[in-house]
Amino acid sequence: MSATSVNWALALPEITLALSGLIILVVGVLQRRGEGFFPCSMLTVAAFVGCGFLVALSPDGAGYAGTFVNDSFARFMKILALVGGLLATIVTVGYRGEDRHDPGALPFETPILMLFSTLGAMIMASSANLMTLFVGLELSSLSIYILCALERDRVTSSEAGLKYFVLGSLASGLLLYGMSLVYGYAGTMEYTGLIAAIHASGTLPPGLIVGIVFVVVGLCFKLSAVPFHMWTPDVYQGAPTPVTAYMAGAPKFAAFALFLRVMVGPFGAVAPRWQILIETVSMLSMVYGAFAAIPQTDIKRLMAYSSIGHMGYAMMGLASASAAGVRATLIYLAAYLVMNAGVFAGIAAMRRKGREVTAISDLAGLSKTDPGMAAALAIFMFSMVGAPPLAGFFGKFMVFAAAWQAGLYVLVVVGAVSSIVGAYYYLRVVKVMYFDAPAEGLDRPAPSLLFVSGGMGLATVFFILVLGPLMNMAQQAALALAG
Amino acid sequence: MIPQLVFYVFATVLLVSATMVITARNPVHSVLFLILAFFNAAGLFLVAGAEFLAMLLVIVYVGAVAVLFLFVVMMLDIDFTQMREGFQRHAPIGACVGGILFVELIMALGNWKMAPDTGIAPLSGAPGLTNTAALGTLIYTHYVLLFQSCGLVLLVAMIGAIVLTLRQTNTGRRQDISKQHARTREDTLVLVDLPLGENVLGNGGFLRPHTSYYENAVPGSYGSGGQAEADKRETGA
Amino acid sequence: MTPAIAPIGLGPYLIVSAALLVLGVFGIFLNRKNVIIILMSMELILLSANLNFVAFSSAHADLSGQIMVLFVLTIAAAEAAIGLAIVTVYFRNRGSIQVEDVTMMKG
Amino acid sequence: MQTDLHLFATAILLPLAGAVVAGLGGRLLGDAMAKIITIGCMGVAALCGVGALYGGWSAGFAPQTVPLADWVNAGGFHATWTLRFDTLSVTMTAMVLCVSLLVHCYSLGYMSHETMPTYRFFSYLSLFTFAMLMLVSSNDLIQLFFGWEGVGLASYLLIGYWYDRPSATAAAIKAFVVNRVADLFFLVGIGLVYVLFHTVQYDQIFATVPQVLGASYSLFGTTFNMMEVICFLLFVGAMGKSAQLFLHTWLPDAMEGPTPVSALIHAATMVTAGVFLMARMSPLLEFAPGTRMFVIFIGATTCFFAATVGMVQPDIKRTIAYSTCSQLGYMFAAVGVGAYQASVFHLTTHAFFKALLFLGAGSVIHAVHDEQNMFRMGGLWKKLPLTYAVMWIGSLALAGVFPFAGYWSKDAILNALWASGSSMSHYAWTLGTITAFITAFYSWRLLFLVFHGAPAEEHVRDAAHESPAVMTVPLVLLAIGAVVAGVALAPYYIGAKQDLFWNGAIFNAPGNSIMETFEHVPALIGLLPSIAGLAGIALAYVFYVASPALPASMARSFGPVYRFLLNKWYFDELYTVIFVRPYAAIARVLWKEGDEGAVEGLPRDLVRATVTGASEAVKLQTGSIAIYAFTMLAGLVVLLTVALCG
Repeated sequence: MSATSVNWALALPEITLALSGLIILVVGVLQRRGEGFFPCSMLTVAAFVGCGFLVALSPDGAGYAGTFVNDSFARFMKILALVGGLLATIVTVGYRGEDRHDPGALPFETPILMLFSTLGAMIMASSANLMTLFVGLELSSLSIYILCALERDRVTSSEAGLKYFVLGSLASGLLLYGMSLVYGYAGTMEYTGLIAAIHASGTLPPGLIVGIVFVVVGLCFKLSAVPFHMWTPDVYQGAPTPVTAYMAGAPKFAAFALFLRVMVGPFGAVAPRWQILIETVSMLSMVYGAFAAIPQTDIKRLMAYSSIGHMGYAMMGLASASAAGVRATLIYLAAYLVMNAGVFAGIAAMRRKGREVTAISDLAGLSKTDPGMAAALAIFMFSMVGAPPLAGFFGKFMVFAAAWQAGLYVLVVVGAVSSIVGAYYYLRVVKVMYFDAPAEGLDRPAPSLLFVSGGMGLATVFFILVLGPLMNMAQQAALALAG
Repeated sequence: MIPQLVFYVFATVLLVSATMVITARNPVHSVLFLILAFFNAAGLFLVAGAEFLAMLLVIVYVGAVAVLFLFVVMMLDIDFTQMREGFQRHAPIGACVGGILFVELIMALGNWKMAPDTGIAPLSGAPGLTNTAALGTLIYTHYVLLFQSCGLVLLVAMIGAIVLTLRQTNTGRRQDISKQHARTREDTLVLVDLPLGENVLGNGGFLRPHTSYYENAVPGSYGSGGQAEADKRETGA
Repeated sequence: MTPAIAPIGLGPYLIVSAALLVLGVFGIFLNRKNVIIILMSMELILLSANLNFVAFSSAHADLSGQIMVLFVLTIAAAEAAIGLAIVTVYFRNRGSIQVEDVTMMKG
Repeated sequence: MQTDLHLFATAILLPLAGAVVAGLGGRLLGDAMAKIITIGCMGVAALCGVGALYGGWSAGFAPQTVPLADWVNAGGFHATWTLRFDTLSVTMTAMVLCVSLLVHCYSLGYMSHETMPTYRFFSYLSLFTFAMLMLVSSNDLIQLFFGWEGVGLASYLLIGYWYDRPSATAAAIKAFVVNRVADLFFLVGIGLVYVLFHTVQYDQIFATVPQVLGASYSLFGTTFNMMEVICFLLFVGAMGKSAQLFLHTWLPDAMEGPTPVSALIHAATMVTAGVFLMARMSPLLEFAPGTRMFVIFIGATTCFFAATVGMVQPDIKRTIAYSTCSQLGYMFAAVGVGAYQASVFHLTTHAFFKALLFLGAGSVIHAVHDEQNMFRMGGLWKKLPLTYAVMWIGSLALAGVFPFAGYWSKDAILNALWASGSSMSHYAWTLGTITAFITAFYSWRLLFLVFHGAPAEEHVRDAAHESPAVMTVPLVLLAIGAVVAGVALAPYYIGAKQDLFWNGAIFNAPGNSIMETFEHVPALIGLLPSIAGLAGIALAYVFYVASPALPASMARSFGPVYRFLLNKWYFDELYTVIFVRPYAAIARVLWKEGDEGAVEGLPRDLVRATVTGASEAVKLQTGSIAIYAFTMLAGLVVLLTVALCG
């Protein structure tokens, strides 16, 4: 252990973010009650932006005695997570409103918890060691458990927190158990050591297989992939809307970052053994996400099932276990980030006479009462269907192509069928907005929500313009991982 | 021989008390069995040579976590006689699945193989250091980043516990300096022309504000409008 | 350096921890009494993983397993605190912590 | 030469500009301004398109490309946005733009009674045109697919334009869903092309064809010729867009949109995309004889099927819609025998007279205040003399009467079918000739029912009035086209100058000499379609003018046949039996056969069954933590078992 193996500059973005979190916490505590929210949110936004620059400038390399690595893959994922956190924070500002004396309003800790959760996600993205993975994962998840239960006077919010907590800690328990078995086999938790150990042995002993399966299960839970998805609809529905927006974004990217890093890295040599698992899970997720969404009447629940389906598609790239697959997954996630943040900004704006409403039927006739928002939501829905030339199309196209190249024909066919089924319920939302008799108008959305949904709408439509550079970044990231 | 004996005693008690944790009727008993289980796990740690962790388990778990459980179980004031008995309806199926899991684990783990030597040196403290000292050295050098991250996890837990359970009540009487400065005579004083000695006695000799004095000075700070209601009733308005 | 667990061997440790894992899992989905039992079952699962780590750490003569246990203990404490806070909030809203009552949202 | 390319690019991009400006800025600009902008853009584009055509013609149609933008360049995948300039794309562009311009003008009059602002409508029309132009000018399959999907999207928007009508919404969704089903096959086809050729660019694909002829493709233990599989998949995609049999159910329902839209869909855009794709892929199709047999079969059968159904429809627009379906059948049959030139020729002439017929029908509907049932019309010819005249011209062209446009192209196709000499093509020839008879019959049935005889309701006739000039001028222009297009273009498309004209844009394999032999069929065979057409006209006269009571008694005495036709060969019901029943049995949903109105065909029934299945699936989501945890555990055990045993 030499002093040089701690490479402090490597984790500069994380350290900065953590320190800003602490400072923001102090700022929030010092404000008068009810007034801390706005400054804290703005500071958090600033911290996210600053950290984003630091990430973009951070050097490549491994450090902290093999627990931390920074490469283009980590950078890509960190940027995604930061953007997700940033957008969710802005949505929070719009959702909460300016009312200081509302006792049920979200407290000033909300953006701070999002900040820490994003920090956990960034640590996960940079993990070079199972320990780092676990600590980052827990930092991220524990913050989210709290965020879910944050509207503490609403029973559905606390139920959501409780469910997510119970099932989430079960999942991390299983993940931990799996990690212990992997450690027991290799005698080290560093990925480089794991790779060496797996290469050296050639065959897989059953104990290691059990370990890998447990790790896969724990990570699948975070992704809400079938059959570890059961919490998703309930938690999405119960949690405060900005928190749902956050949950559908950054933690998913982090979980994917882990998944890709662990499965393609240390366990990449034994891909044929786990490919079938991922393939099964991916297929189940796509099909279940498509079918179970159809009878939903609550838009947040609908989005929950939709996210289950989307994770299934994104996993297609992972299932192909190739550099092309990794790249496809990254593009898919980027497209998903954009659409998802936009949709949730729209949902957060659904208020009637100050009260939040979430039924799909509340959107009826939105094209008359608020044509801009209706157009934005319609764009997101079409993009989620995968209609070209919107963002969602490219993601789908890439993962399908990657899976096809890897010879996973069944997966491609199942994906195509379920995306047709999925088109039905997405278009139903469009139909409600455009063709149904107008319901009573919704309140005027907060400017920050308009900003997010409008910005993301433009990003969805003009995704094609940034596709080139994005592909290059994703390509580099994939090469950093799969070599 | 002695280590084996100690191991099996600890292991047996651990498993039995773990079973009791999930089957005991009274949650208080469950917590107590959990404490027993932790003690025995600490014993197993000792047998495996992890002295520091054994102590930590006793101090952190028995001393803090288990007592926290006990505290919450007591505080929530649950009527334990009303608790539903027995297991879920689908218990047999669940037991089957659990059984399969156990059998698979035993089959997979029974004959444990380790990776062939890959030339990676195991991480151990400097020779001569005690277990505690070796761990301490590593934490502050190799794993300093993770150690600090764990600190953040605890911070998050603290924020969470406070933000979820702390209820700020409005009973405290605080001075609002700016309000006092901003106040003018017209806000609080009503001048009434009254012939000498008339209609004053009914008010106890002087005219009172319609709400309490404090409510007038710092609106919304006295918890509820109850005081104002009482005043109204009193004055018959 | 001979590992401290040499006289006992790795096998018994692994079996004990597997049994603990299964007990914890049973505790989560078989009990219908109250949510706090579920939290305790979670502690059992974490304990089983810890036991594994300690045993392997000893067998490999590698301290990183013990460090991991240290972190896991820290995080488990934090998790317990958050879990109990959430249970408290839930109880305040609902007046009950019976497992079968936690079904406001479904479908 | 460079000027042509610039004109060409301008012609393709201007409609997009019009659509964007009118669509996004329509509210600010006001309705009138938006109309001026879209029509202005379209007019200039049409001029440029014709200019490009002229320039290309004078330069001998050397194939060229116009790179517009570099699009994706990462990894092994390189795609650019490039326009392809050859005979096929230029002629299609000019034709699409001209028809579209006329439809735009016509819409000014037709949509004048709308209470809502109509800038949205004009923007959609331009968008539709642009998508179609993207499709025809594409230089690779990906770009083609973009245009393909864009056309689908625009048609969805336009068919559902009157979104306050539930039937219009349903029709729009039906069109979209049926097209998606076909697109799935198409997409897989493109994927296979990429797998086989490692490129999606036309020139590179066509150049590689000889090297990959023997490639085979294994699926479920059976080996297929790769080329056949690809062509088959592409053809299924074309079937969806061009409403061929089995995927035709959306087309008649699409009549729910405003009439100018129908004209645009049926004449210039959308349905012709399938035929265009086949012509564009001729270098591939030439090496897939098995698929071509299938194409002939589908084309001929569609041709006959749609004509018989058209014979009994009471709705004026549906009658014409089925006639489109039928004419597309001719085009596909021609593709099947390798006479792509004849197919594209018929496409072009058809564009003129079908647009004419639709716009004429729109004029009638406009005049009688949105009445579409022909049996409630009658005796309108004095009130609408101009419409009457152009409808006659359109019908003559459709029936293939000498010397109108349809005569040249349809006869060429039928002769080619005869000359091809295989038993399948003779089957197609027989059906085609019968269809020629039926076509004439229903065309004059339409004319007689609408314009002659006693009006069902006197006041309807008396209230009718001729349309304004913005509507009649396009009609007259199209009528001129319907008269002269055939005779003027025949030498270039299929006649003596065809080799020079096409200049390699369409490929005929060395052994394929159909474009010469079709000229040399026996005289009687060549005359037969015309005779059949005249006979059809005569029969229509007997039925609907001479003795108007006859049809009703025929319908009574041939009741089953009549109902069979009226119900469109029970296709919707057939789909119910084939696809929905087994699904229903699995889902334990007893599907009750609704009344005739409730049976709306495959898509909706599938959806209904899916919804039922979905609500069953959601019942797993009980909300109970224990169940959730148990599911996770069960999943864990399953995965564990799979991994340990696998």
